[in-house]
Amino acid sequence: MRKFTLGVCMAALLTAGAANAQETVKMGYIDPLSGGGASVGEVGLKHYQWLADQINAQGGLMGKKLEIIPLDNKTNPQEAVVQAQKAIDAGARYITQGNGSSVAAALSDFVTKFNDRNPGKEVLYFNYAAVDDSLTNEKCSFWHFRWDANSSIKMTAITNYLKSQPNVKKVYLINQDYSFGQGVRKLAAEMLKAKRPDVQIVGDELHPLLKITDFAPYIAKIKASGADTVITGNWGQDIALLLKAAADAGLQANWFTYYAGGAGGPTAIKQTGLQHKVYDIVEGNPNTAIEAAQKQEEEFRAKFGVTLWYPRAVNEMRMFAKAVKEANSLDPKAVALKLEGMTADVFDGGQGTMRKDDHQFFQDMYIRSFGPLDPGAKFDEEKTGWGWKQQGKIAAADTNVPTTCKMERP
Amino acid sequence: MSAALTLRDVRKNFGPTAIIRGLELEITQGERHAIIGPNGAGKSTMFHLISGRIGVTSGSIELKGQEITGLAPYEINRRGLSRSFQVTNIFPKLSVFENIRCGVLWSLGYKYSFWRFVDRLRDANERAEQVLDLIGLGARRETPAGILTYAEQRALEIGITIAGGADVIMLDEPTAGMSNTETEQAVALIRKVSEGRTLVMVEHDMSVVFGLADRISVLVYGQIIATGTPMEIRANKAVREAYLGEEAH
Amino acid sequence: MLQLITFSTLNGVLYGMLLFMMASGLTLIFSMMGVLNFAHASFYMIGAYFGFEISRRIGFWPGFIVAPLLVGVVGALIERYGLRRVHKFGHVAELLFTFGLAFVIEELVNMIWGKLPVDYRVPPSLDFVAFRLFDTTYPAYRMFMLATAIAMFAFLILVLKRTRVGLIIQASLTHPNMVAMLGHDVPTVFMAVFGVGAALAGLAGVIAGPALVTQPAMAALLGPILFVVIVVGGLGSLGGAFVASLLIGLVQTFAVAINGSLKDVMGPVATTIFGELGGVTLAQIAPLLPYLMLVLVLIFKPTGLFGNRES
Amino acid sequence: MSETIRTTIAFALFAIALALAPVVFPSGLALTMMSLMGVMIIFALSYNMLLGQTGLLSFGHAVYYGLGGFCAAHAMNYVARNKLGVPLPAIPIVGAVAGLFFGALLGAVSTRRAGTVFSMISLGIGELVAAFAGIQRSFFGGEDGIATNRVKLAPFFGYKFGPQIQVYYLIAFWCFVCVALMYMLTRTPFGRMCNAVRDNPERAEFVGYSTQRVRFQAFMLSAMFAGVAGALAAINFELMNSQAIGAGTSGQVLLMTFVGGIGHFFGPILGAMLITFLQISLSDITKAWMLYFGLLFILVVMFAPGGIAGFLSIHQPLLRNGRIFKLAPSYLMASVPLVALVLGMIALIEMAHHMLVEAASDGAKMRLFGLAFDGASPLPWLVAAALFFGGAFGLKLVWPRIDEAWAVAQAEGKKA
Repeated sequence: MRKFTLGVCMAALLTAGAANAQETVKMGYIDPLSGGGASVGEVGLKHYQWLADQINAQGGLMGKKLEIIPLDNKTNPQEAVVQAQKAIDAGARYITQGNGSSVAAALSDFVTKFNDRNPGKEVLYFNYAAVDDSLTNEKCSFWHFRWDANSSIKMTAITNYLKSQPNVKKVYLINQDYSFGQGVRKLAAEMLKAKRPDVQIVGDELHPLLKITDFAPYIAKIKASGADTVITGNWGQDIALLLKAAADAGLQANWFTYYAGGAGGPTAIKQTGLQHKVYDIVEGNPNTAIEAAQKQEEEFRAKFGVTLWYPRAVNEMRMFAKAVKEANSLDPKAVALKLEGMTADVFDGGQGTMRKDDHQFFQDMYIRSFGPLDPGAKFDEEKTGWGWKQQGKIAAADTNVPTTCKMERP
Repeated sequence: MSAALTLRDVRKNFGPTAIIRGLELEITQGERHAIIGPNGAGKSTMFHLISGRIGVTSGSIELKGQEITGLAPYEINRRGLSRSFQVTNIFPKLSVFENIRCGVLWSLGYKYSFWRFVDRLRDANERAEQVLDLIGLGARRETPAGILTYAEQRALEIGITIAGGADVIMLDEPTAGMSNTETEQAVALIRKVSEGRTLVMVEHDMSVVFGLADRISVLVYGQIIATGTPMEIRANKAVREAYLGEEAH
Repeated sequence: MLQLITFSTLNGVLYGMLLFMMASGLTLIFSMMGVLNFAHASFYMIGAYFGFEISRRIGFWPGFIVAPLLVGVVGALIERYGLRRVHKFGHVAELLFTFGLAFVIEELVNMIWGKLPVDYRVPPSLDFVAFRLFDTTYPAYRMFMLATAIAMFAFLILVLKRTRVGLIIQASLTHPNMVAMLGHDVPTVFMAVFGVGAALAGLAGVIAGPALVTQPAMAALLGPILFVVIVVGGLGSLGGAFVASLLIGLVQTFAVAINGSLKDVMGPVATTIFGELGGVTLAQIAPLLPYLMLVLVLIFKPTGLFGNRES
Repeated sequence: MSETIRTTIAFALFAIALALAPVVFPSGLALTMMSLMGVMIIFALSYNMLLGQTGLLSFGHAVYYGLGGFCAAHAMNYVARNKLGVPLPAIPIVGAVAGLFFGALLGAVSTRRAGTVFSMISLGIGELVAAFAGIQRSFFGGEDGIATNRVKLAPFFGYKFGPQIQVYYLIAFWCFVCVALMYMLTRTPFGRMCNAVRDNPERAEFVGYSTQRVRFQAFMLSAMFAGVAGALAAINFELMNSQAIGAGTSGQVLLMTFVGGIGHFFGPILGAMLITFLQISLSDITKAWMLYFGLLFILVVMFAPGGIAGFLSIHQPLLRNGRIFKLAPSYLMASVPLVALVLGMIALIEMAHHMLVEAASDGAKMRLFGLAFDGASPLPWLVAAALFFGGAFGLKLVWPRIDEAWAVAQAEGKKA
């Protein structure tokens, strides 16, 4: 209940008007902290609080302490807008969010309009996990920066990897029926056709989002199609239930996923016993990361009992601190101008660049598979005894997807 | 004199059971007509059939020469027939005055109107006030109907029934469950409100029936076995055997 | 094709029987008490979690017996100390009580067991392949679920047709005011009915938990479908609930198996007439079909397929 | 006549309150919150036209709110794109028309019956429309929804409605208009017949009214006002997405209306304000806020089925003849165990939540009411449990006194 006092402050705020004295740099963390999405949102929050502590231990931002304000958006875009307003009222000029592309689109739109209408009070939005392509294409905004690889980049990486896998012959696509899932499906079909014209797409399924309790009928269909590989963008319960039904029916296929590593995913895979059959595409792998990253991973796990899921959050905060330093200012506009085109060291090793055209971050990507830990590998997941094993690395340069972004710069 | 209500070979079956078995009845305009008969004879069912609460199996019903068979209750009501219920049937959360006014609104042509204030409808309010006086509930004007005494609720029931100015009034056991004094008051009320209208009533209390009715019909086992003036009915042998004989003991 | 039909039928019947295990309790509670119990699926969820807790401590089989009983006790307590108090305020208040209850139960489950799925496993004794058709396997555990559901159904039929209690229940299904007239201790009967209904849902949860994932959203996913089942089948009709359960189970499963869309049937004209709807496959809209059935059935036959009362 | 005057005064006070609220609460958050309250007041009152006035329990009222909002968002985009001279304050009319249209369309099938059948059809239609919203992407915009920009419309007397304060006054204006209209509706022949149909549909048929027609008309008008609320939401957020149309929003409006009190016209207004306030601020204070929501709902159903308005209205006659102070000693006496009970309950929930959810990563140390302690030690648990059970027991002891005080006060009130 440390936040009880915050609540009281907020009640006072209602009458007192906007806070003026800014002793700390405030960043609003607007993600689900209640309901089904909270399991992810809570872990994200730990990342940011931990990263803020690190920055503060090194002297803060221009001598001021960085403070994370947790705000619960209840996975609802309209609610997220209210929470953003709350963050701004509390004096935050930076907000960060990741879960849900619809929320991200709403926040990006809100921030853009807000800055337009309140010159001199601009707010900057850092996106660490919403991957919908449109955010850095037709809906791009100068005030939005994304550190997670967008959907096209991830699919480029997956299909590049599949180029080197000749035993993949028949591919089945199953995705959630909403904009992200449809995007994944379209990208997979296009890219496979371009890179592996010999591969046959034997099924292309869209199922309702988070509404299916029994995937057995879908698995029956996949089996009937004779697929050897399944590509899916499913997340949350939709990936866990899908894999479980697959194991029940004895489906022997390789799974290329975006989010099998998400909360509960590893537990589900372990339960199904699918050894090194489930792959995911990420920006870092603890078992093969550089030593500095492994050390941080150990520290994080010891402290919070969870995996450091978001290496990209580390990249985000490091680059934020760097931009403040280079701009020698805490003004969001100045920081944004420094972030554009910035190249920086990446948590897992190597370097990455924030592309100026669309504010999309590019770095090396990794294909991993999940199974019993190799000797010498340190990190398992969700206490299953199984861990991720690197299967391929796709260089940043090879994922350089084009953008249609026409950015309006202030 | 022309007929207010005409029933021709009206039948009603519930599943395989015939409850009403070929009713033939003509009620003259302006008369007070009582329906009597033993329990289970089908008196209430007959009321439900006439008022449209349930549909007939076969036969026809005419109201003032117009066919009303198969019409919905509200359509029959609009053609000038209004009824009360054996089990008190009022609007419990509305005040006594509102109850009466609900009975008045349609007949004055206000229909489903949502562009004028009900409190400003002078004619409706005056009519409601008159009915309120008539049934003697003026002092309970603002009381929610649900907390009235039983006798008051019965009076209100009659008030709602006559409020719309229908010229055929059907009362289903208006004095059931009342004490002697209450019954006397109720009879006076019924006499007052039925002035100039056709009254059809089901009643068990023979003193009420013979005191009020111009004519009486006897319904036994789904059929009318006799119709006539109180004198004729008293004298009717079949009636005495089938019905009154039992009552007389 | 044959294997698709076989497995779809099996899965559909299984899903339908699971639905029936819950719907039977729900329709009993509704018919006798007039309560549309929004928290019914929550008892299913509690059943799964109780089963999980017991199975990881003692084993699956003790959980299989004990967990439904515990859920029944929880249900009876809720009736005794919550619902009964609300009874005098009318049916809307009762319904809203269960509405709030569903909310609270979900939050408590969230708090106690966390938001992530728990590791509720199929018992080793049932963890094998029941049979194989072509190259698709069917797990034994699913056969066990089916057997349990059928046994439950047979048991219900026996109780209803052969015992005095069953006769009273049957009478009250069609004539809700009858029970009171029979001179039985109505509040106790209500408590028992609610408890038994909850226990049935709990049993469904215990056996469904390991096969489907045990997680806090499992109640919310199934809740509305249960209403569809009892309303489509006809309020107060156990036979109707049975038919509707199977119907919805099969429709949902087969809709998934069929890839057709209006466009496939009518050609490109479909998209000109129906817009985006024309290109949507049946599989995509499978979970909607129950609601479509609900609305259509109620419009054309407000008493449901086999019912004879509207409320 | 006195009632007319009293009503006029009440509405004048309401108008003044709406006008002065931003002066008292000037912060950006307060403005956002009050704007949302205005929207929700209209929405909840429109819902009560069904539940409280006509006795129809709907599980799909958000459909009309959402559709009104989507139509308004599209209208704003259309007006802005084609540079039509329509100013922003006229947009809610689009919502009203959309609400009315869909209310007529879907109401025609759903109001043929009352009771359970109506409720279930509304549930089914709600689910269908929500799912349809996911399929018909060109209109509903998929998950992202339809974004719009209110500043791009023609200025209204120089106002462009960029700043929240201007939007607040726009919403306040419409809120006042809609509340007044809905109040007036209850005073018409139609409004009375709604009550009659709610109380006794059979009797209503026998005084000449088609209950189906009354329900249908009530449904359409209710959907129209819900459409206005949706349009105002679209203006306020500049975004409409499919969550606004779903079961969650339908449940929320039911919660607001019921907690406020369905038996009184002003009940839903109180409910909308309270629930909106809690929704926005409770999540900052406690992570278990959803649990508190559910408990609040259950407690209201169990102990105050008339809602806040029902509770307040017990005191109305006493307030009028100045006898309310007679209750003060009993209330004072009851407040001690009540406070203990509430504090104990909060402490138990918060400690349980901390130990179950957060202790694994943050440790057992926690703070509550400004006190720091170790959640794993038994002492705080004993204190909390003592507060809770002591409070419950104490309340049970003093309850007869309150009942008595109420009875006495009310009896005296009647005599006066």
